[in-house]
Amino acid sequence: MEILISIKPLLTVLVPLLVIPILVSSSQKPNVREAWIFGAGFVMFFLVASMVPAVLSGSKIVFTLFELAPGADIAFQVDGLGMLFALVAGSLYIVTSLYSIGYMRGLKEHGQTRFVSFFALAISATMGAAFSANLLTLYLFYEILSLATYPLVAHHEDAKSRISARRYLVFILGTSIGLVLPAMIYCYHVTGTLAFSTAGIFAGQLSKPAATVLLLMFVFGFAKAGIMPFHSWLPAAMVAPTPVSALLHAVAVVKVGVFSIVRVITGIFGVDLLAHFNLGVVVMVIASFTIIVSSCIALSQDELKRRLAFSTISQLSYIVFGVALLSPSGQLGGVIHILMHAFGKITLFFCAGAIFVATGKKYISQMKGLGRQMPVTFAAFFIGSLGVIGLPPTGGFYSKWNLILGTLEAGQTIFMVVLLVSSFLNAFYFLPIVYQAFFGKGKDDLSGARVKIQEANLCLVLPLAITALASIGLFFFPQMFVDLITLGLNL
Amino acid sequence: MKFFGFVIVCLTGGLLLYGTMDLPDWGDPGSPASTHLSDYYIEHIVEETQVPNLVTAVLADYRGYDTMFETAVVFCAGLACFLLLRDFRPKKDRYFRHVPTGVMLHFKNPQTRLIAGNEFEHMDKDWVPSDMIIKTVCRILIPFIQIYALYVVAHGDFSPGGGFQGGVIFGSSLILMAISYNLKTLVKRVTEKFLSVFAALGVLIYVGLGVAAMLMGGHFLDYGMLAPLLPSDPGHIRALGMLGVEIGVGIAVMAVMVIIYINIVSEGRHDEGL
Amino acid sequence: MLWPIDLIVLTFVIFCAIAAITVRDLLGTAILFSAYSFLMCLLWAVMGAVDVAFTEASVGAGVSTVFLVAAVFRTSRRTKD
Amino acid sequence: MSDILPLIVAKYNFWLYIILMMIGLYAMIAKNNLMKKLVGMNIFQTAIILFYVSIGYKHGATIPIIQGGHGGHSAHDAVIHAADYINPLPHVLMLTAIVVSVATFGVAMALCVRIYQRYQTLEEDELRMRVSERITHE
Amino acid sequence: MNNMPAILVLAPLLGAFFACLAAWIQKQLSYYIALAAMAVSCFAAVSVLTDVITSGTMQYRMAGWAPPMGIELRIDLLNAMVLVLISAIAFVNLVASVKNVEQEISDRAPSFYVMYLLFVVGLLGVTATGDLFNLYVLIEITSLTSYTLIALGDKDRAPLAALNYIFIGVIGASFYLLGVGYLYITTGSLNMADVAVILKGIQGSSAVLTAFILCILGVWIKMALFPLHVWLPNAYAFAPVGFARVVAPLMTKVMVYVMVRLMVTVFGLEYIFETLNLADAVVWLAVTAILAGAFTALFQKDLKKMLAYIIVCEIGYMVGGAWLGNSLGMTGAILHILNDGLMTFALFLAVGNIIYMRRQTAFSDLSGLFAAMPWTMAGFVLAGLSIIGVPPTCGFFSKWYLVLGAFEAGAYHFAAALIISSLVCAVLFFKVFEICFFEADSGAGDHNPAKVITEAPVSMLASLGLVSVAIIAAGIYAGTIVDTIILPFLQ
Repeated sequence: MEILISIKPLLTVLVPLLVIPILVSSSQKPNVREAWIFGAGFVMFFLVASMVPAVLSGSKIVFTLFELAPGADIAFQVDGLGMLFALVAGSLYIVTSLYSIGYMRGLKEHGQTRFVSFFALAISATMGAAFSANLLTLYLFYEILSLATYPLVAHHEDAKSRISARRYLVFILGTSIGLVLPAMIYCYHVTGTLAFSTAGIFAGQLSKPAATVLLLMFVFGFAKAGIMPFHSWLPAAMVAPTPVSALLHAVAVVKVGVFSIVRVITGIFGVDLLAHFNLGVVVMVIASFTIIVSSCIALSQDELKRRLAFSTISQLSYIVFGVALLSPSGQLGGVIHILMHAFGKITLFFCAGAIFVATGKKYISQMKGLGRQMPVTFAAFFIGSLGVIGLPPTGGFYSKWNLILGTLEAGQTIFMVVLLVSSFLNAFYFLPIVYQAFFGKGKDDLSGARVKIQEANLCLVLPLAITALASIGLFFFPQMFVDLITLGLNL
Repeated sequence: MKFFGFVIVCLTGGLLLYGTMDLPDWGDPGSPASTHLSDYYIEHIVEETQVPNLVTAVLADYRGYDTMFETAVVFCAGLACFLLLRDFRPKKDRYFRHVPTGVMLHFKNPQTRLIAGNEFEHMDKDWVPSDMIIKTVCRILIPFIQIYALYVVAHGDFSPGGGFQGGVIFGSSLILMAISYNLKTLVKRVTEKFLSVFAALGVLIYVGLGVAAMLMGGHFLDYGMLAPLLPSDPGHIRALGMLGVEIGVGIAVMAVMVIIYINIVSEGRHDEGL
Repeated sequence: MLWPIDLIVLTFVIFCAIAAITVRDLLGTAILFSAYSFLMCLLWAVMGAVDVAFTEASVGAGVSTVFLVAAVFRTSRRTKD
Repeated sequence: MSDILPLIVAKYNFWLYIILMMIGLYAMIAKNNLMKKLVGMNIFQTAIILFYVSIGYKHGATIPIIQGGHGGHSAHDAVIHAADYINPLPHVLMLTAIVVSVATFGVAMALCVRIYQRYQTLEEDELRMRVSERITHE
Repeated sequence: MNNMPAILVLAPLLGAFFACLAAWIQKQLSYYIALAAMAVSCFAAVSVLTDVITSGTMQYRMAGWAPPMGIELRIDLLNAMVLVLISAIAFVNLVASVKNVEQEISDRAPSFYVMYLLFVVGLLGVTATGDLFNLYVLIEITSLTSYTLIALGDKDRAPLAALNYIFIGVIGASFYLLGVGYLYITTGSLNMADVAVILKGIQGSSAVLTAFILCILGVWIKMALFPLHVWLPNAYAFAPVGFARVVAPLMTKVMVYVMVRLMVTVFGLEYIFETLNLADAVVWLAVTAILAGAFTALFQKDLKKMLAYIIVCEIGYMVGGAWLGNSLGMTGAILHILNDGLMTFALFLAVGNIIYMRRQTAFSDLSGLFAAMPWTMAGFVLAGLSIIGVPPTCGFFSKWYLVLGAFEAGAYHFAAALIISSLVCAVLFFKVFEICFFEADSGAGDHNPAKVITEAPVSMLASLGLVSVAIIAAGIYAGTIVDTIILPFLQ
């Protein structure tokens, strides 16, 4: 494998960071400010995209920033896995920015400069996490991300957001400091390195109990992944403005959590070690539990965003589940679900926000017949739902297909049942919304008069249309991403 | 608290007792403390510095750096008393005595002024007619005490004593003045500005001598380097340096002792005291 | 032999020390403390530490006592313990 | 018995300094009156000085002022024996320590006066009571 | 001959006396003299540090006498680092605190500066000296000045706190002095290097053990290690801000330095960890200190008090790290001297700014601070995160070494205490952040909803900004600091 040294990964992280002072200084001129956001977004995306050919050709881009101790430095590395994640985050950042402008201006929110600044900080940290070369760097950006999202969650500055923000922080910071940090330092203590390697870093230095404890500390410690019982921050954080929810759930926060778990399983422990100790099953059990339980909870939620939140929790566990299968197809399916779910779920959140901005409605029971009023939005919602359920013609089908294939490959037939059951549950909690929206009769419809089309403004509709189309597009052209994952995981 | 204190005290005492087990016997001439550095000092000091009082030599030369900080500590104490207690507000109650008649006047309003010329005398609240014998004896004694203090400072190289002791004695002579007469007499003669300037000046003399040595190309406080500045026998230069330093210490200590006394006894008002 | 004198003075010193912290009159404490310092200074003179003894005589028995008396004058003289 | 006496003679100075130190320390910790504590503090410090001075003492030696050294020059002729003079170093250290202790004493005294101005008492328990009263009044 | 080591200590000393004299001419003059003196000292410290790094340990003979006859200043990598820390913090604080001093003790400001300089002289001297008794004298200077300056704070309670501090401080210093006496009687020398050489031959002696215990106990009392900490919270909380800002970060750190110096240079690690069996007990003590400090801080209702207890907790870190008995732990402890100095300084700078604007620091007075003083709060947040141990702030990296050291020594209870205290600190700080963020300022009044920014003066903000940058820089360059300063020192 060829190693290239390049400053590009660092630049990718720095671009959104450096734009923050400009954002703050131009807080009086919203248009200028937003122009800068897009500028930064595009520059960042092109930086990421410019590295794709190199990564696809099998080389690895590395850059070491500072050395803390041998084997534990602040360093960047771009491999297939990181590239996949960076592409997702980079592209969705632009879309989300567009959306958030529409949303925030539409609702005349306060503190918009603060909002966009921390948004930029969050995306910077996400990029950093994607390009981390070792666990220490990953942890660093993980923590920055936690703190950068805190003001976003607390944006409304009222009692409700205070409680949510507190819960968010207790779970995220508590687990990362209380579980990940000691686990990470212990790893370093045992092996003297934290750099990711597909073979794992423990060369037979761990006993099975120690490995189990460490693995569990990591899996639960990266609470952003929403593995039960450390999931309850996610529904609570729904008080945040919708673009934040989109960011939290689809782009940055939860995906960084899952990404971290994937990194730990594939890069720190290594597939062979886990297979040797048969620890994949442990993780799979935990993940399956989360999948089923949270799907059931989602069924009972009336608030649209909360339903989406619980859906996210279960979908995240798919990814963990897939990686823990330890079989090539399973891992491929799990990791590519990061991408597929991101596009599907962000579409759903965009729709929820658009509905809220246009009509002020938050509850599913209020949405009967709304589809005729907002056809584009609900069409996108339908596509997004398909993507999350895993039905063609959306990308979600591809990941679910591979996951099921993976269970068979690994010989874990019983877990295939879990996947199927949860898919049914998914369908149960999404499709009725769409059905009711188009065919149900709301209070306003009793008169039978023909409803006028009342979409939200263009800034809101455009992004959700784009992501919905992208979701379909991914069904037809997943090959590049598959290549990235294959390279990244050495499948 | 008493019991708690007792336990701690016993523990400490026990620890110290345990420590004494291995100590060399008291007065043992062969103990490490009496041989290692001590021998060097005793055998070489006169040769190196020409000061027969070993304590002064070590104090002002070999460990002059310590002594400089010791003086700084004294200065600190004086400044601390000033900072903590000094109170510039005028006192509400004032007492005056009409000298010819001996009648006491009590003023409660700070604004009132007395214009009756020199016949009135500002008095302390707890004023008692002063004792002629004490006043006279002290008046005679004080100059002698002061001369003795100067002697102690100047003769520190040869006999017990030195800047610190001399300074304290000089300071006590001033305090004696305050006690035998009253505080105002002292404050009139030795003003606050005088004292604070002297306190700082004393330490400055010390540090200044050291810095001068440094400027002459030596180490800090290396009096030997001052030879070109002072018209003296080069062998004797260290003794002279020490004398200079001792004078500085004496000045500072004298001033600080008076400052502390004045501030404590008058609660920082500088008006009346013992 | 030096140690019998030494021992006697030491006993006095201890006596003064205990008295100084137990007397209920603070002025008494000041004077006892002065006596303590003076005895201490004797002890040191006996042991050959003339400079230290000199200092203790002027500081401990002299100025410190004056400070203590001055402070007692400005505060209260009686105490409960 | 014949063994114990030399031991006592050899060590009693150290033991007595320990007793003095314990008295001082006890006064500092357990006494209620701030002035008493200050006196205890001074006793504690003088005890330490006593310890140092005892270190310096040497049987058969005299005070650390060189005999015949008056004027400095004659000393060159006579040979100086280290065993004839007491170790000057502890004395030097203790001069410094005394000065430090009197400085601390002065500052502590000033603080006592200041506390008395504010609370009209120097008894610790009463002080504690008045401080907490003040807090509850707020 | 290089006079820099002497100048470093002498500049503030001379400055103090000149400032005292100058105050009779013009009051303002003394401040400028103090500033100039500190600038010179700071410059000298930096120059000494660079010299020591390039050409090794520096020795400066006071009065030209060779050690052990005379006193020497012996500056190696460790104290060079601490010297730079002290002089830099003292200098920056002088710049930052002018306004505070004017506000709090306007009538005797010149005397305050004189005392301040003497305090710094004491700290610098303690750090630079190579003589055991000289150390005592200098400790007394710092103590005496700090008693006085603390008593100048809160009119009602500061004198009491200061008097308490005097009693305990005198006990501490006297214990140290006694310890030196025992060392002197057994070795006959006072020079650290000389004593160390002689001690090698008489390690079994009970007198040496007593000396060691007494010295360490004395230093512990001075640094406020847990059961001996009772004086600290009140003293630091009631001190005037201009002084609290410098005593809180420096005093305890310098005492930790003294402890490390005694352990490494005088008694030797071999003696402590191989001959004595105290290390385990001390680490347990440190664990108690950490937990007690952290949990007591939880119950405080005043920001300054809370910070004071956090200091108690941080002292536990350093003592524990130093007593782990391996080079990693020692590295962590030494690194934490630097880092904790910076963090505490930044916190107190922010507190000073708050006090300058609001006069009070009870939690109920902190509402609406984020809106009113955004820059100050930014600095405060950063420092708080550093205390919690979030990368890339410097607090994380010292914690990293400490936990590693704990693992290596098998002291899992110490690692657990570190992690728990991090969590508790997170709770503490986010409690404060929440109050400052969510609760509107009651003083602003309801009829004036527009948020008015009432920031502290520029000099204060600039200082805080500088220190914030230093916190990040110390974090990023932690590896460099360890490689160039701490590891060579420990060898």
